[in-house]
Amino acid sequence: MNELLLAASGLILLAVALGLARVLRGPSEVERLMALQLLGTGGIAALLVVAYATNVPGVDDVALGLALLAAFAAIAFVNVLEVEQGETEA
Amino acid sequence: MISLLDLFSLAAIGAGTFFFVAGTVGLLRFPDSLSRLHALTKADNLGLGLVVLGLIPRVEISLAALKLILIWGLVLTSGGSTAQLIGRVLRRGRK
Amino acid sequence: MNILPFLDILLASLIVTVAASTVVARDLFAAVVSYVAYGLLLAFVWIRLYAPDVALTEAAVGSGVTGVLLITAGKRLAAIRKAEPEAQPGPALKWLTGALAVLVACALAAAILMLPDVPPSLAPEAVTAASGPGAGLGNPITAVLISYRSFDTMLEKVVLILAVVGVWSIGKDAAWGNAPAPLGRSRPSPAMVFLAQILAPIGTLIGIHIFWVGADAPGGAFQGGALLAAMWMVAMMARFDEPPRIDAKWLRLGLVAGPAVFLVVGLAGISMAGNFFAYPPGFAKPIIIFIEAFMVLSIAVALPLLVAGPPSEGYET
Amino acid sequence: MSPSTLAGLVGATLVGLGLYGLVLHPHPLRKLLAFNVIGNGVFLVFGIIARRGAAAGLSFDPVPQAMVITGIVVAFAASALAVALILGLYSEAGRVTLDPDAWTKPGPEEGK
Amino acid sequence: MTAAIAITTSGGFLLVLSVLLPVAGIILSLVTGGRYASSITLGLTPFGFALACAIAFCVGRTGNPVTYAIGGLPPPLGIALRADGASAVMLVVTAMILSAAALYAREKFTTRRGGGESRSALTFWIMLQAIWAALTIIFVGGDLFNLYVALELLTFAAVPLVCIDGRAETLAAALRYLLFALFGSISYLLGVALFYGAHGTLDIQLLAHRVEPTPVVWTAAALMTAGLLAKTALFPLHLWLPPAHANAPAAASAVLSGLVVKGSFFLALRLWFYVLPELPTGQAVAVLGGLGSAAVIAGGVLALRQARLKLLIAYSTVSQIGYLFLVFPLAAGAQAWSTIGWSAGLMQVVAHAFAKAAMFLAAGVLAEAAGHDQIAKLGGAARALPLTFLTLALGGLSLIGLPLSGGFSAKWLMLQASVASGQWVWSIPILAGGLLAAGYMYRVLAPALSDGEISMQSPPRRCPQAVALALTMIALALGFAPQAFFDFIEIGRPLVGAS
Repeated sequence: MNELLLAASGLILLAVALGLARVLRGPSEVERLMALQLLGTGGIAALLVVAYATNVPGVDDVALGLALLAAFAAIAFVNVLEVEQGETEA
Repeated sequence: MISLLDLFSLAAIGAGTFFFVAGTVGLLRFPDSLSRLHALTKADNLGLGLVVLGLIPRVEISLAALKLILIWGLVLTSGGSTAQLIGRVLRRGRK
Repeated sequence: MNILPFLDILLASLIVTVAASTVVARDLFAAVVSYVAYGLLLAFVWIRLYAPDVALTEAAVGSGVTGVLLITAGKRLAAIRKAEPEAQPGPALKWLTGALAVLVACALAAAILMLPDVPPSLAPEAVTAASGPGAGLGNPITAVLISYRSFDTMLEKVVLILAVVGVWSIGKDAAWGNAPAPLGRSRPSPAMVFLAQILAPIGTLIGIHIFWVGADAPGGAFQGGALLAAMWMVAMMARFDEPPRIDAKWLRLGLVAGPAVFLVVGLAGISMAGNFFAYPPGFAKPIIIFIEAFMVLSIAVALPLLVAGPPSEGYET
Repeated sequence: MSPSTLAGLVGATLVGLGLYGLVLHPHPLRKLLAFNVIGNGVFLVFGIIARRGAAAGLSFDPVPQAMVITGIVVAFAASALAVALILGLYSEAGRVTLDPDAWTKPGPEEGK
Repeated sequence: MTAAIAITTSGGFLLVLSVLLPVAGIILSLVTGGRYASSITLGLTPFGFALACAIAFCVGRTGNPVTYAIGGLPPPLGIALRADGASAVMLVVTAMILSAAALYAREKFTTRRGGGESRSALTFWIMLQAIWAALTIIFVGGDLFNLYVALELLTFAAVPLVCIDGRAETLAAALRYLLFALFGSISYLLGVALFYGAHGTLDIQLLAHRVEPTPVVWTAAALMTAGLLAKTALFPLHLWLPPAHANAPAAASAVLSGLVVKGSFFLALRLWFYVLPELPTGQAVAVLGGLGSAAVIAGGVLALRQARLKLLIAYSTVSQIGYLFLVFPLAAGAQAWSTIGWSAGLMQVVAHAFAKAAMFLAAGVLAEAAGHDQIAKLGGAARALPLTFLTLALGGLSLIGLPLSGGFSAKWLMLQASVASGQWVWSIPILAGGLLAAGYMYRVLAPALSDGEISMQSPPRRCPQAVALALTMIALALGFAPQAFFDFIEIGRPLVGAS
């Protein structure tokens, strides 16, 4: 059972990490940030699965913090892009 | 010995994994930014949702289950909103 | 079959790949984004090292707030990089530096592999002392931070104050006293306002929760304070709130609250418990939580100010 | 290979990678990123030392972990100060080169 | 019980107070605003000086180090503070030079009556107190990680001082300084990690009992030393120093050049003479001595080529720092000559601190009065500013190592140690450095004493000149230091009298 969970977590991690190729390929900054967002979500999923498979205590709070920060980061990144757009409009 | 509940967990987590893989493939292979964004949001929301769903039977305390759902809720809300925001940026960038 | 080692190897190779792309990426912005991804993966590694407290700190401070800081700067600087061709180092220097880096990495790896087979550890002492009369905490890391190595922690708060004053000092004379430039655009989009409205209150609750459980479970003042800082930044990006004027009295008081309370309690220790920075037996836990509450405040104030930058000339409150 | 040894080797590799970037990159923000890569490598070394010190019912030695938490906050403060300096330099001079010759050469008072 | 070596001694609480005093000053200054920051700093300096003297008195009276276990929690779990003879001397020197810098800067970084808080004033006074706090911990800290935090504190205090005037050039200098310093701290921290991993403690005394000559310990020591060298600006890691020190305001330059670089050097001394004294360190100290010799020569040659007075003085710091590192081969081991080497090293630290601070303050007076510090355009300046040039000349006397100055004592003792230990080779850089110093001092003084006519933009102020002259007088007076002084700095040094 645990082995299967770990395998799933590894697969998720591998998948979202391959998505990071978009960070280097771009072409635009939006794409780079999308890959980062996918990593954030996938990371949380993989983390939860690993934690439950290996019984590390207190991981739910860590994942909660990560989810909050993923949202925070997403806002901040879009904000960075929007500020720039706003400036070019003006 | 694998119980029915375990089977449910595995199925849900497996499906979640599939969505993450699909999301990555979409992000890498789709031709334009908007369709990539589309693939990404689906993967985010469904993938994590299914994983959380699969884990809920495995926690003993209901508070932990609540936290899991809260995690999903947070990601869902932020994912949805940021997708809209990114979409806006993309559309404006195209003009 | 055991899958865990493969997972670890996967994680290790991912980290090294992402770090390498931070260092060698041609595009400045890509390098910055790689760095943030690197921080996220590191949080994962910390869980694998049975360090949830560190994972939370790394996620909040190392990846979250630092990520915002660097991405904002990277975005602003990416524009000029194209305008200004940089002198690239010659191949000889590259080879030499590469050789030096490999040498250092190998020496370090060898040293790590040669660490004693029976590792020394302060865990037994820490566990005994953490549950003892001096601290009475279930989380030994919090006990180390606020009790045994309280001196480090207090000084580190002073470092944060200095960093804030240092960042302010880079502004113009004429701008002194003003607020830093706003974090968001003048008319934030409805989606962002909506998200911030939901996120900020929930995040604040989670931050306080993580601080509160920190005495006995993973979490504590650093992590809780960093989450609160992130939420304040969210509110400022959605323009619910503006960066404060840097000469505001409440702001100054909030900044110094953590170290000031720490210092006063530390001094009081000599009359209450016979030693500077000692806590009277029996009251240690409430006193520690009291100090931590002010530290949360100081961290939550200091981190957003560090990201907001020096006071701005063009902006009047 | 035990997970902690693996993490230690990763830490060593990160230090090497960061050192390479810190010395070679002319752009200060890239230098700062490289410094942070080194920093995290060092924290990982603390991490494996903490993990190796598992004893007395704990899965880790709390002392090095507490040091990492202090270190992460200090590293952030350093990054913030560096970013403020880089952006200040950019707004003052319109460029961010660190080469001291670039600053002294065109100075009108210096040249005479 | 391991606690036996780190119990609190009488007078130990003074150590905590001497750290907390400037920390309280920082907090008060920030809360009350820049208008009061200068009064707070100037008001606290006498107390700080008194505390430093009291600590020195306690050390001297008992002949043993003063220690304090913070929170009553002894190492390895707790943190101990420990002041020995060398720390006490450094504390007193720090208090004196910081007081002088504060007096000097009182008029420059002031806030107009009724005016609001000003950027430069708040920054200067807070950072000055922060340097004081950081150096105090560095001199009395007994725990390697605590010392890391102190090193960071020092960096965060010193960097904003460099760019206080806000020109692009100074921002670039500050940024370079910051990056070098951060590299130094992280390298030091890596060494700390390895020490903990190998021996399970970071307390200097406990560690000294536990260290063995293993590859891990050598790697750790190498990493920490490399980091500290970058922070001390030892050749070839000196590139950041001249622009940073030459661009800061004069009072800040004096503190940076006189004291701040000594902080990281002091930690290098702690590492090699307090943590690792039992180990065979022959080759390592020879490498450090070699780098020091190269610094003496390279710094001196570069100083000869500078067009600006402050840059010349900054390069002279690079050269004089080189001398400090000769102490590693000359004071190693427990021979009779290593005591002479140790005395020489400490004397060089103290004498250079006073002389260099005085010279930077004097250069500041000159730059303010003349509006520039181009050496070629200083013709006749000595007649316009006699006190200032007297300060520069007497400071130079100590740098060159001419008799009856602190610098002479230091260099004479170094020569004695190199002869007594049979390490003749070190006497070459000692003598060559003196000649180079004579050369660059001549370059400054000769045009100033010539017949030219320099136009003064503003009349020189009296108080700053007097402060600078007083510092240089102390540097000279050190040449008369009695044997008791040299006995005092031996207090608490491991291996003393072991042979």
